[in-house]
Amino acid sequence: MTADIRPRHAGTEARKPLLAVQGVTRRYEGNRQAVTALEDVSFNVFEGEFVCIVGASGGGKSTLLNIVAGLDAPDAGHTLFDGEHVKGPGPDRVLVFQEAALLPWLNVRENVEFGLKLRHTLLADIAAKAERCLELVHLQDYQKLHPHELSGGMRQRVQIARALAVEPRMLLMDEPFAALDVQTRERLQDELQEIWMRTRSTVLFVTHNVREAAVLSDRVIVMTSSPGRVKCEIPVPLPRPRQMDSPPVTGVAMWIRAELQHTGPAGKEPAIASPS
Amino acid sequence: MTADIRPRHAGTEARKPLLAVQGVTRRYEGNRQAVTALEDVSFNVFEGEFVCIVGASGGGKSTLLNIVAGLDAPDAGHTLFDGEHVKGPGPDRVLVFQEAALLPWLNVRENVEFGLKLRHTLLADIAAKAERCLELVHLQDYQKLHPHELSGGMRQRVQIARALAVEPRMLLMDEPFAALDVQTRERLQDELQEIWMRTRSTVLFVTHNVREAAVLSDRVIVMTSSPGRVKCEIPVPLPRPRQMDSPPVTGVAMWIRAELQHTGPAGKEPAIASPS
Amino acid sequence: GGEGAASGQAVSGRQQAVTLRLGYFPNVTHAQPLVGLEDGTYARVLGDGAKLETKTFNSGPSVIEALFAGAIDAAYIGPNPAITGYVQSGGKALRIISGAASGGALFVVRPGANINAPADLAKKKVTTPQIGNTQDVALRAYLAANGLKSREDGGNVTVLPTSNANTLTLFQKGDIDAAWVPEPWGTRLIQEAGGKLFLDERDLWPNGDFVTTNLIVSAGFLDKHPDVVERLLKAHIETTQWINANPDAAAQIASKRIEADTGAALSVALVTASWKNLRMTSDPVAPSLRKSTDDAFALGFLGTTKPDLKDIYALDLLNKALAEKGLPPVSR
Amino acid sequence: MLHPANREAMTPYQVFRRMTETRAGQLGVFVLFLALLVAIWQALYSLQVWPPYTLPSPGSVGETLWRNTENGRIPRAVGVSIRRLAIGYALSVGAGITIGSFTATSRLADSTVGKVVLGMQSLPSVAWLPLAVLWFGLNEQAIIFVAFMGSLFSVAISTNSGVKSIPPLLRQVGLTYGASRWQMYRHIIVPGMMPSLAGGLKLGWSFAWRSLMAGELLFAGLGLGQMLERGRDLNDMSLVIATMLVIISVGLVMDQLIFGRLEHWVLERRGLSSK
Amino acid sequence: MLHPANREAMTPYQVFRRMTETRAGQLGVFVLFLALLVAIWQALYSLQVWPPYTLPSPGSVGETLWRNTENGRIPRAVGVSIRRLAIGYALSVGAGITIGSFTATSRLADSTVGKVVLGMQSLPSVAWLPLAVLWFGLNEQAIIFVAFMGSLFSVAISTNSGVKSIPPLLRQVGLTYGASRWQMYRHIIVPGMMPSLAGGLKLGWSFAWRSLMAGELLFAGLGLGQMLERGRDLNDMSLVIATMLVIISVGLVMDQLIFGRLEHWVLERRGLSSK
Ligand SMILES: Nc1ncnc2c1ncn2[C@@H]1O[C@H](COP(=O)(O)OP(=O)(O)OP(=O)(O)O)[C@@H](O)[C@H]1O
Ligand SMILES: Nc1ncnc2c1ncn2[C@@H]1O[C@H](COP(=O)(O)OP(=O)(O)OP(=O)(O)O)[C@@H](O)[C@H]1O
Ligand SMILES: [Mg+2]
Ligand SMILES: [Mg+2]
Repeated sequence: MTADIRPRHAGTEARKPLLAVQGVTRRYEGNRQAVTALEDVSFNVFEGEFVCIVGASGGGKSTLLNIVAGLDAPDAGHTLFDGEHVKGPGPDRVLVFQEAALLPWLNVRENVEFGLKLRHTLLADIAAKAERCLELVHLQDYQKLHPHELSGGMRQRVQIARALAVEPRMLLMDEPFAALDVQTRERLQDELQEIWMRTRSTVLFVTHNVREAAVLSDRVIVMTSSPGRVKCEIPVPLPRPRQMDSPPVTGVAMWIRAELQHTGPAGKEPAIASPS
Repeated sequence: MTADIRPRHAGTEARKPLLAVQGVTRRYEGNRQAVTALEDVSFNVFEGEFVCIVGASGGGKSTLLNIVAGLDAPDAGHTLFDGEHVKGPGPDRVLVFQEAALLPWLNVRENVEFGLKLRHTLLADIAAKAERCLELVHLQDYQKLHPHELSGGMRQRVQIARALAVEPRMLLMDEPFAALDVQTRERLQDELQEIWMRTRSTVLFVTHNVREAAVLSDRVIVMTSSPGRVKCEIPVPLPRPRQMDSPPVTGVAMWIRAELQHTGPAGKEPAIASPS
Repeated sequence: GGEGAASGQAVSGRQQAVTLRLGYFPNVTHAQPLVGLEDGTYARVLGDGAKLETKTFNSGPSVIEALFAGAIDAAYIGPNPAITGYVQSGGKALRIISGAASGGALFVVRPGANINAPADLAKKKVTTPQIGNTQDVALRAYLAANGLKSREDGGNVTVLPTSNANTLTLFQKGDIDAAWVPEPWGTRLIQEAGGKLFLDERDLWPNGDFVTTNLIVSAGFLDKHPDVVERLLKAHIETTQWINANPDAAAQIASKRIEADTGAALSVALVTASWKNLRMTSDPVAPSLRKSTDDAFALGFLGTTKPDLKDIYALDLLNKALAEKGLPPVSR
Repeated sequence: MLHPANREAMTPYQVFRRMTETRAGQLGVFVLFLALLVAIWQALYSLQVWPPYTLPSPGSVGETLWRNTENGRIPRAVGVSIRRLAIGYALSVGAGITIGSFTATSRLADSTVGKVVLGMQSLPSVAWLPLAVLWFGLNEQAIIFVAFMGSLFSVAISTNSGVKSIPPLLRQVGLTYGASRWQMYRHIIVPGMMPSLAGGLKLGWSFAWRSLMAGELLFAGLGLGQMLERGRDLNDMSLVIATMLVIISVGLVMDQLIFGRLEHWVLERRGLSSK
Repeated sequence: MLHPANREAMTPYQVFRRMTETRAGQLGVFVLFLALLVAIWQALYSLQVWPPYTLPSPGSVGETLWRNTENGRIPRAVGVSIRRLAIGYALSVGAGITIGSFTATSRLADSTVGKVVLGMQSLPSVAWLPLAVLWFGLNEQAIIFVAFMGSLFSVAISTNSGVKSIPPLLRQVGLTYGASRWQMYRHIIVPGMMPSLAGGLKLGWSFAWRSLMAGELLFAGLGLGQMLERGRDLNDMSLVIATMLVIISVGLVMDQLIFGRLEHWVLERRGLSSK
């Protein structure tokens, strides 16, 4: 990977955003209990940007990604993708689910090829791409196993490979690396950045790891919970590649962490203050 | 929480271990592909100890916990719990699964009460304990929701509350905090330590977070993968409570991380060396 | 059959072959088709101008169903389904063109039930094959004539319409006291379950004659192909005569045919014994059909308006064929 | 429900689709659909595609329905049949669930009793008639026995496959909390197999119902099966079709009142869409 | 399989349990179980619990079986019935899956066609006989039609509930990769409903089989249904029981050859235990 110090997003304000989330509200009216998952959430993501979302558990992050993916619809507000109203899912936006959403009747390789097949990719291309993505996530030796025979982390890696294989215009990733060990995680972070820079795709990435957010993103959106709202946006204009333990990254991570304090619902602060 | 500087585990070598894993090997003979998940794994865990297991994804950690829990049987070797052969699951060892293993037909509260009910706890006690554990994981406002209405992190928190509620002799936890945001995670780490010290229970804890391992454990077992073996054990004789960012903890974390390097299968090193 | 007999009918070459689809039961009351089909009389007499196809059934109503649906053209059938078929189609669907058998219904009692006179039937359990069928109507009429009534009419005789097969089991078990059944069941109740003959239904009718089996044909087929129907009747008459002349040989053939049709044999002895209570005849015994219809209507089995059987018989062709053989005509 | 203003711009298809969003609307659409079916029937009748004695007119069937309802025959037959069904089916559900969960959890039971159950399931109901007569004689029990045998094995089989399709993870939850064999049944197996069992119970019900129709041929003892047979015996197609309509309606009502709700309830609390 | 040394220490129960660990052992246990059943039967016969004309001896049933097999009647009947079944059932599976997935994915279809399907499912097979004769005449098609109608609705219903029990997450995977409506069917709905459909197909098969037995009463045209009816008509309990045994065996063989495998295959690749 070569150093990339181009001011990629200079003048983003003037450009039209690729994704515009505008006043999105989502309430779940359960039989037993109503929950407001998102309330009046607005933000933009520009073409080629890498945006991270951080926030407390239950804060509506997954709901937000579902709405952007077109799998769920907001109760108020709307999302524009490339200037058009999002009315349903489309092949230009692919979601990596928080749960390892593999198709249980397909083996590892077939799961990775799934997206490519739906797009009527040429057979030879499918094989080559699947092969490459399996290698990326180090699963080339487990191609024939079925999902139930995989470890938790392996499942998540298959899902990541499946999404990377189709090289969508926008990649929506919901805590994709949460189940991975440090080494695998860091390797995949690097690979993701490399792919992102090469294909110029746009990424919206949910994570609980503030350092991961600092290393990967151009911008971090911090959300509060109950109801989920945008608390603030933190720009991360650091040159790439970034080092996990470098002082600027550590600094940004500490900033994100500070913003995250007190994002939970009122009156539910931990009994024991966490020492950070 | 008060400082605890008792030498809790002085002379552990002489004592009889609560859990003795001896030469455990586990092979999966799939129709398509055979996988050696564990090979000749041996270690001891003493009464009242907090032991962490770290290792690469797919390294057999979940398999190991399953075997200790009695849900799976080794192909060779055996496990002794309190001096007796483990032949099946028992109420003295409770497993927190890596996936959020909630019973979909029960709501949050009923899921938390599940273990207590099976133990014929008095009704009043069930209510009180469930209440307390729900508060611990900050879900007291979501008692009536069903699992499918929860976010990923909330599901995991329900599972943790369910396990804590029964106060088992040994708690087996498989990446319990992976889906949680920093704040919740740290709070639960503190709570877990507090409970552990109060109830004198024994904990075997799988994590990918080296800092978490350093902060929580008396001893860290580092595993290699393909096949899974014990690489080394790192003692963590630091006084408690420990601070996440204190130099000793950071030092231990760096040590664990260093041991973790090159634990993956040979020939599968990342193309891009991770910068840490 | 007349194996060597020459074909009596010349068939014109230009005429297209008509298919006659004939239905019957593989059962002792359908003696003519069993024997005549097996020994080839029907095929021979019908000649080249008409192709014969046969279908076997287990119950009268399904024969009528098939006739209504146009799946068969002619059939041997008991009187009651013939009546309901005629009535339900408003007189349009079918005609009775001949009789085939008379008699063959027995009232059998269980010895342990101590039934020696009609009055002993009080508080007893009696079965009939089917609600509203010939035997059911006959039993109820018989009870009425002897001052008894069935339970549903406020009397003290339990009448249980149930299938003949069940009747035999129940008789053996001693769960029922008497049964009014057609052949071969009457004989079987006597032979296999130790039943005692209480009444042969023939004793209730003038000359001991009441119709058991008719030959019917669909009205449309009769209109279009009277010639084929005429030849069918000739085959029928010829076979009837032969059976009456050679009962033992006929029983052998019938038993063989039943086995071929159903895959299970009815013993020759049973066929012979059953036929002792039957008479094979072309006479449809029209008065017995009318009386039976009236009884059924009185018992409420035939709807709310009195059925009109005016056109149910078409016996001209039969009488013509009988005349050709030098036999006396039958009346309607 | 619908704004008149919107209506104008919608195609009839869209109007109907919209209607199905509410319960009342669904009923409305269904009634319209039935009206359509009756209209087709009337057309077939008027065109004399089949002779009237094989396809009676809707009017004459309606008349038969009405007459037999008024004189109490249909209500009585329905009452008698449902009573028999309720008893036979309840027994078969109890016994079937017991057998099914037993065979699903013991390999020995599965390769002995389980195999016999599989074979028995293919026996038609009429095969039970001789046994019913033999064991019970001609009475209610005999008929109920036929309905019972008709659905017993199907309930057992669906229970068996319901138990087998419980995700192993859920069993493991029970095990790790130290559930006894009985507690596993009570707290994991039974609730865990519900979604799959709900469908099985529905099919089991129709096995029971159809077997009952066969069982009611044992002897003329009221009931819908007997009424159907009576129609066939008298070749009275109006009565046959009227009885069929009654049977279908009973089926639908049962489904709406019991099985539809059961299924909806099970699916809903699991977050499985019922759309 | 078993070490003789181990055997001594084991109770018979344990021996049998052990045996069920292999396919061959399962068969062995099953055969032993059947032998046990026959022994009980013989004992009942010898003790004269029921008179011999209602419960014939195993020997006489065996003799009937053997005689009818030797003279080719049973093989012919089985051949004829299975041929009819295969056609009728194949058609009903095709049509049923189409109707079922259609009603499961369109709310409009569900509240019209779906409701009618639910009602029709409760019609006994005999109700289809008049229609079969009317539409097809007295021939193979008519019988096949009865078998077809007997299982059509049950297949449609299990398909419907199979589709509805697909976890929403799996649908979402298809959607996010931009699957078209057809691709959703092909790649998500059909494979996703397999575990639940496997059970449904099995029950659908027994509906078809039982309806066939009823359909074969249309006219005496060979087949097992006719053979059973004949045995009843002749009160030949040996023939009745022999035919029942043949029907059960056909059911078992079908299950082992087709449905058992299907189910095992589906469950196994999903990691659902079949124990
Ligand atoms: N299907 C549903 N029905 C009802 N409520 C729901 C549903 N899905 C989510 N919710 C509620 O919406 C809120 C937000 O959930 P969401 O999954 O978006 O959170 P999240 O930010 O992704 O949390 P996590 O970090 O734990 O994954 C939660 O309170 C949850 O209870
Ligand atoms: N049921 C199974 N059938 C076949 N192989 C299995 C099965 N379960 C696990 N394995 C294999 O065993 C190995 C270890 O799996 P395990 O789940 O124990 O790993 P892990 O250390 O928990 O990984 P992770 O950190 O990703 O959760 C993997 O290679 C996996 O493919
Ligand atoms: Mg989430
Ligand atoms: Mg794991």
